[in-house]
Amino acid sequence: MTLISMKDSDGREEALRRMLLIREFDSTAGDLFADGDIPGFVHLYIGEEAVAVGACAALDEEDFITSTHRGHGHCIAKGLDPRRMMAELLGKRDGYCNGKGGSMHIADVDANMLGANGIVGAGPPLAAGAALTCQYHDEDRVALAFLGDGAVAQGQIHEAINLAATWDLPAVFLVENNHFGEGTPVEEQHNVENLSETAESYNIPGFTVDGMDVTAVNEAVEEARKRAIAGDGPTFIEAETYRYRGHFEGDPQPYRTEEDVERWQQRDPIDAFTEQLIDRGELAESELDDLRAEVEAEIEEAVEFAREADEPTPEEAYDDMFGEPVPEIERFANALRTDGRGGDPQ
Amino acid sequence: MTLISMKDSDGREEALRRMLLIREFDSTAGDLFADGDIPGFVHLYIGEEAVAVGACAALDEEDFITSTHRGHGHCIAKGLDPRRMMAELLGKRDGYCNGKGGSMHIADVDANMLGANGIVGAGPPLAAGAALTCQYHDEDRVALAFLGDGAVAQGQIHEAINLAATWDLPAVFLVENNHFGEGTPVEEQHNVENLSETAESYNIPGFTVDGMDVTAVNEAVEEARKRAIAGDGPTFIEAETYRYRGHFEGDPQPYRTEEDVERWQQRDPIDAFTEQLIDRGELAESELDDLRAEVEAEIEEAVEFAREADEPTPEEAYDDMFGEPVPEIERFANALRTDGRGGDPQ
Amino acid sequence: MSTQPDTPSADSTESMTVREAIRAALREEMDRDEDVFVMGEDVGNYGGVFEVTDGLYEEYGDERVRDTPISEAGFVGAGVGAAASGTRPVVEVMFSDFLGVAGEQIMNQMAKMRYMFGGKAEMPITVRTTEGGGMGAASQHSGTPHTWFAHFPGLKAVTPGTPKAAKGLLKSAIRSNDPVFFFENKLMYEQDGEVPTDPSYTAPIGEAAVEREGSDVTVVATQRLVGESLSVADDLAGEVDVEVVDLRSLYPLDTETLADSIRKTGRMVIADESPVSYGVHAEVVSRMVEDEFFSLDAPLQRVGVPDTHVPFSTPLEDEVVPDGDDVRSAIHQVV
Amino acid sequence: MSTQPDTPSADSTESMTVREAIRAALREEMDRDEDVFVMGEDVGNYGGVFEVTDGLYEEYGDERVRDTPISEAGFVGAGVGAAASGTRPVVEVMFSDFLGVAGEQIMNQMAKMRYMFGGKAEMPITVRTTEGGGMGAASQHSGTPHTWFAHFPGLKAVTPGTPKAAKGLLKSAIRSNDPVFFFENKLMYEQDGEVPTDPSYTAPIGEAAVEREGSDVTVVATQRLVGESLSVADDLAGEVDVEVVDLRSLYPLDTETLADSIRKTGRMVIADESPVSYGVHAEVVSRMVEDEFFSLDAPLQRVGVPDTHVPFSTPLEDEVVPDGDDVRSAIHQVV
Ligand SMILES: Cc1ncc(C[n+]2csc(CCOP(=O)(O)OP(=O)(O)O)c2C)c(N)n1
Ligand SMILES: Cc1ncc(C[n+]2csc(CCOP(=O)(O)OP(=O)(O)O)c2C)c(N)n1
Ligand SMILES: [Mg+2]
Ligand SMILES: [Mg+2]
Repeated sequence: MTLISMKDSDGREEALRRMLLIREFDSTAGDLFADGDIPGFVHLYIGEEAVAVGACAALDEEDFITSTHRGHGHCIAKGLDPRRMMAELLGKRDGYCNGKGGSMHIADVDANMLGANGIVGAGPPLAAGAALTCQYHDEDRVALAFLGDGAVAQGQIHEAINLAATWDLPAVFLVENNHFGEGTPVEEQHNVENLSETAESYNIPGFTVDGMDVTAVNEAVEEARKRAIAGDGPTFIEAETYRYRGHFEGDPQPYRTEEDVERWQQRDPIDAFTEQLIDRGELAESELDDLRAEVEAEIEEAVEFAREADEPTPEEAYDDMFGEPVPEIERFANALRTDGRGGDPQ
Repeated sequence: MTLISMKDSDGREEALRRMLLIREFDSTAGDLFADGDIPGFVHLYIGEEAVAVGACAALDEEDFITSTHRGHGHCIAKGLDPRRMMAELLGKRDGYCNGKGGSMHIADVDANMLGANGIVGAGPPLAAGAALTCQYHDEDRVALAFLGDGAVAQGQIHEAINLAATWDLPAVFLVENNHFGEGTPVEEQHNVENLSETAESYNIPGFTVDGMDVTAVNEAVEEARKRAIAGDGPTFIEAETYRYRGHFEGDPQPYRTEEDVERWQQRDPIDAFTEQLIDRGELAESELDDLRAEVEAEIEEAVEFAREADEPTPEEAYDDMFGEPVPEIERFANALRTDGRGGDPQ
Repeated sequence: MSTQPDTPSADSTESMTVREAIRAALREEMDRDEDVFVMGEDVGNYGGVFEVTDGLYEEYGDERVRDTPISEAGFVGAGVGAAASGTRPVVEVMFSDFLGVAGEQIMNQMAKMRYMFGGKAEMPITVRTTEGGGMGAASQHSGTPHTWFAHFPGLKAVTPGTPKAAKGLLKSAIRSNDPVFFFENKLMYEQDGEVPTDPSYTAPIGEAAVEREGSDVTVVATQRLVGESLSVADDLAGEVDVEVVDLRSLYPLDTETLADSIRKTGRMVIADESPVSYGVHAEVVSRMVEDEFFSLDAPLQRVGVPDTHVPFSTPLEDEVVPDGDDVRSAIHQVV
Repeated sequence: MSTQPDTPSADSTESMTVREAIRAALREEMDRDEDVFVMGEDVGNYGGVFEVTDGLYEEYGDERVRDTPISEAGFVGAGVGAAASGTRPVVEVMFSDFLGVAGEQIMNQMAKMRYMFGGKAEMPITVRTTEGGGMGAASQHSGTPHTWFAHFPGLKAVTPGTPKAAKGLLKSAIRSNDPVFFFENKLMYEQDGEVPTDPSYTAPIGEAAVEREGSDVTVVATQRLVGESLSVADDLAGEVDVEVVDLRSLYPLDTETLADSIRKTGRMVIADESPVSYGVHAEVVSRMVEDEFFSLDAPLQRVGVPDTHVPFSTPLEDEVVPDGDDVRSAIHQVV
């Protein structure tokens, strides 16, 4: 039923594998960005892996998620293919969005992943809408919105949560409190101790969980999902975590010190979970090495796939604007074909 | 210091007078609307007088308020002149907005009344801004935003309160819970028992007070104002009240019964306060009659003033768009002057 | 284009108001497809402040005719999420002036999702909203911002000028897998006309309709100004032979029908209630300049709101809200 | 109009980038008037994501260079309230794509307050924001929505095409008692040029600037396309004599300077990065048709984004974001 059953050891190993996969994917993406292979903005999820994996593990394949600008972790946790994700980062036609989206817009509607999102706070209304579809169709499905601590200041999330609470929508709002919105600390963006206090405005359950603990996140989301399916409405969960990298790649990070980061790294979610599994005798050191090697190979292959994939051709820029195409765009596209409008930029 | 000191009997009488004035103003406005003398939408404040008067009494003349679509009560409570208000309702040049605003936009920036507002939830950000001016100028002034229970669902108010709480702005957010947003009961718009629970999202004081009791409202706002001036930030107050009339004049009110209204009318804020004053021996029946007569005369005079005032001329439509006028509008205005653009509509 | 009949040929008709035509479209589409539902403020029990959805709540229940909290960003956004996940919402935003509340969800989600996702999301959402002055409702309840939605990539926008167009376009909008903004002029609700009763009748998005043929000047009008222009054309009959085109669809825009008309008349007046500068009119002018430069016999004339807001007081409002007199003056300028 | 010098005559200049020019304007205006303050996301300690406000926080402190929560409706709205109550805020919205979040406060409060109040409110607010593609930032961070703000009544909108214009217009915007949107093209921050150093130098809002005289064709350009057009003009020198006008101010629009130019050249290309349909271009076309119909020797040409969003992948983005090549093709169409 759930994507990953963390009640059994196979499931726990799969959760660990996905966390490793996210970290490997994102450190590779960081390298590719540094090498100039990825244009635009890249926001890495490193340090926060337990949140995406713990949450998505508790979901069903048929459940929806909405993501954020920092979306790679959510994609991998939801089961998207790293090859097509990497191809998207490189702007290739085989990427999830045929190269039109890039890092901030990876989506796979077929997998009920309704998109990374470049707009802070835009996911919760979309998730409320997907939850409305579930309720309307009377299906046992839920929609989970990931959002950042900074996003909690957005009016859209207030409207979405109020709607979901009033209509008892099967939704889960999961705040990834990584303690910063870009360069501004969470304390300068909010006046509360715990962001989960936000739940009180809507009279819905609100919890703060350790976002470095994949099991804790998993249990909280599992509970929330049950509640949603039962018709008891949404839950608001805050997961306390930390991002190790800058807000985006290239961020000079004037707002914190190396030591701040190191302090959190001591509670690294992957190390902690690995240790647990080893301690419990579920994982041997050698298995861990195998897992790491497997994950590295998978990401290497993803990079290869992405590098070898074709770039879209200029004409494709005119596709996908509408389901029923409009003459305006046809005309622009024709102008390209007849007189080479555009061509190489100077 | 405060507009009306409700600590002494003169102040209490003045508070009563303003409540009576609001009721008389608004029932007269209702009649004028029914007679076809007022175009557009008119939202009456009848039943809610204790909120505006209790709140504004606690403010200083220099304090700012922002109001709502249901703004007549706030205007009178803040000390605006009923004559110029009535002239505005009738679209006359001597109205507060020279006839450009009408009922939903009465404003008097000189009196620090930053406008009625046709947009639900738009006042709180404006009030946060006015409070920012007070803080920036290091003045002992506050800004109070009136908002409806329906408005609490708007994202803007969340952003504004979060901002005010985070920056310790000298602001007060006062919700007039009259139990409906148009035809939708408050329970279908929110999931909480008391709207004052909203305060918890921002870690600011939140209170629910009896909005039919002018003293209770006054005390709560007085407290909030002190807090604001002391640099301790905003307060969120919910005043429970009821509107006796339809949402707007002409509302068929399919959403409630006569009896619902009558139940609340038994706790009428004016009757209750009058009784108190009489019981305490502060007001004789004869004084009350005088007060009523005075108020009636004042509103009669306001109507007369408004009726006799001039209508604006068509050319005035082109004024007031900008502080530094633009050629575009000059050109349209000239076209009117030269070839009579517009003229009488058919 | 207008020379083709709407689909299917609309033989059996009934006289109804714009309000009734819209309600009929909603009813027919809700009957046709269970995934179609309506939501907005007071659209249910109350029946809508302009009474458009009156009776639907009783017929279809509170799941399919949903009252929302006063949260345009929330429920328009939820509409976007619902559309992307398998339903077909028709969202009512009471006044177009409130669309700013939902600005973000419209700009960055509704309009962009299909494209950003490489074509892999459907966006079958319709936004119905009201526009226009003339009711003394003052600046915050009288705007005509439709040009914004015609301009912003990824959205379709229609502005019916007759009851028939209202019904046909709304049905097309609901059936479309693209986001369509359906703009209702508030003063038109009581306007009546013949409307096809066949539930399969629709009016294609992207086609203008020639409502009256003429040879001296083309008046391209939208919404209420279609009717006003037809009256002016009748008044001027004998003196000036006026062709009146209901633009109907702002985006896509039916350049072909307009070009056909101006090739015949050489002169054009564009009458639309948006503020003139950067308004709908300018796009029509530009298309004519681009495609029919050598057919133009005179400068094209624009009739709209003179770059002001809509003031409250009646003499002021009458001044800025365009009407038949303004169309007549503009015609006299070009013929 | 362009034939008058900017005030005062700008004798002493210094070479600086657009980024530096904007920062200099902010600094000068904060020095001049204590009521001027800056607010926005990460404009303080961080110095702004595009480093425009770098150093100001250290110089002016956290009261005058304020970091805000991620609440565009809240802090733009607070800016409106602050402006109406006696301060002079300069609000940064990081990307113009985020303006939708604050849509309501812009449409119904900022733009309308003065008029609704019968002229009794001042609205001295400036909104600085960034526009444009070319960075691989994809659809939600690459838009050019400035036409919306040029169209909506009650707002002024400027789009500087040079460092000098950037400094001069921003200073005028801050001094103005009207709301002014100041649109910064992201690719221009590093572009440099001579900028007057006299703190009393301003560039009037509502005046275009002829950046290069020519007699065969007028290119009216905005933002980054001013520089691109100047290069094209240089390339074509000898073959086609191109006049290049930096439009600078979208609203009010300097019809007179454009009319003067087209009277001379008879031909015009309008190059602006908005989506073409209903974009800025159309208004320029309309004004020329209205005022200079008999001066037009050829259809005016529009260069802009082809009604799409800005896609992520470089070959796609290059295709839709207009550049000098597109200007050149358009010139060849008309001469
Ligand atoms: C509406 C909006 N405002 C501002 C931004 C710019 N921005 C992008 S990410 C970000 C910080 C978000 O912080 P948070 O929600 O905590 O997410 P995190 O980056 O920490 O994961 C900001 C301000 C945006 N993308 N959208
Ligand atoms: C943003 C917005 N949405 C909808 C409306 C239409 N409208 C006007 S008043 C109102 C109800 C407001 O309810 P509440 O805030 O409780 O105030 P009340 O009318 O009860 O005083 C609505 C929905 C509006 N004016 N603005
Ligand atoms: Mg964060
Ligand atoms: Mg209410």
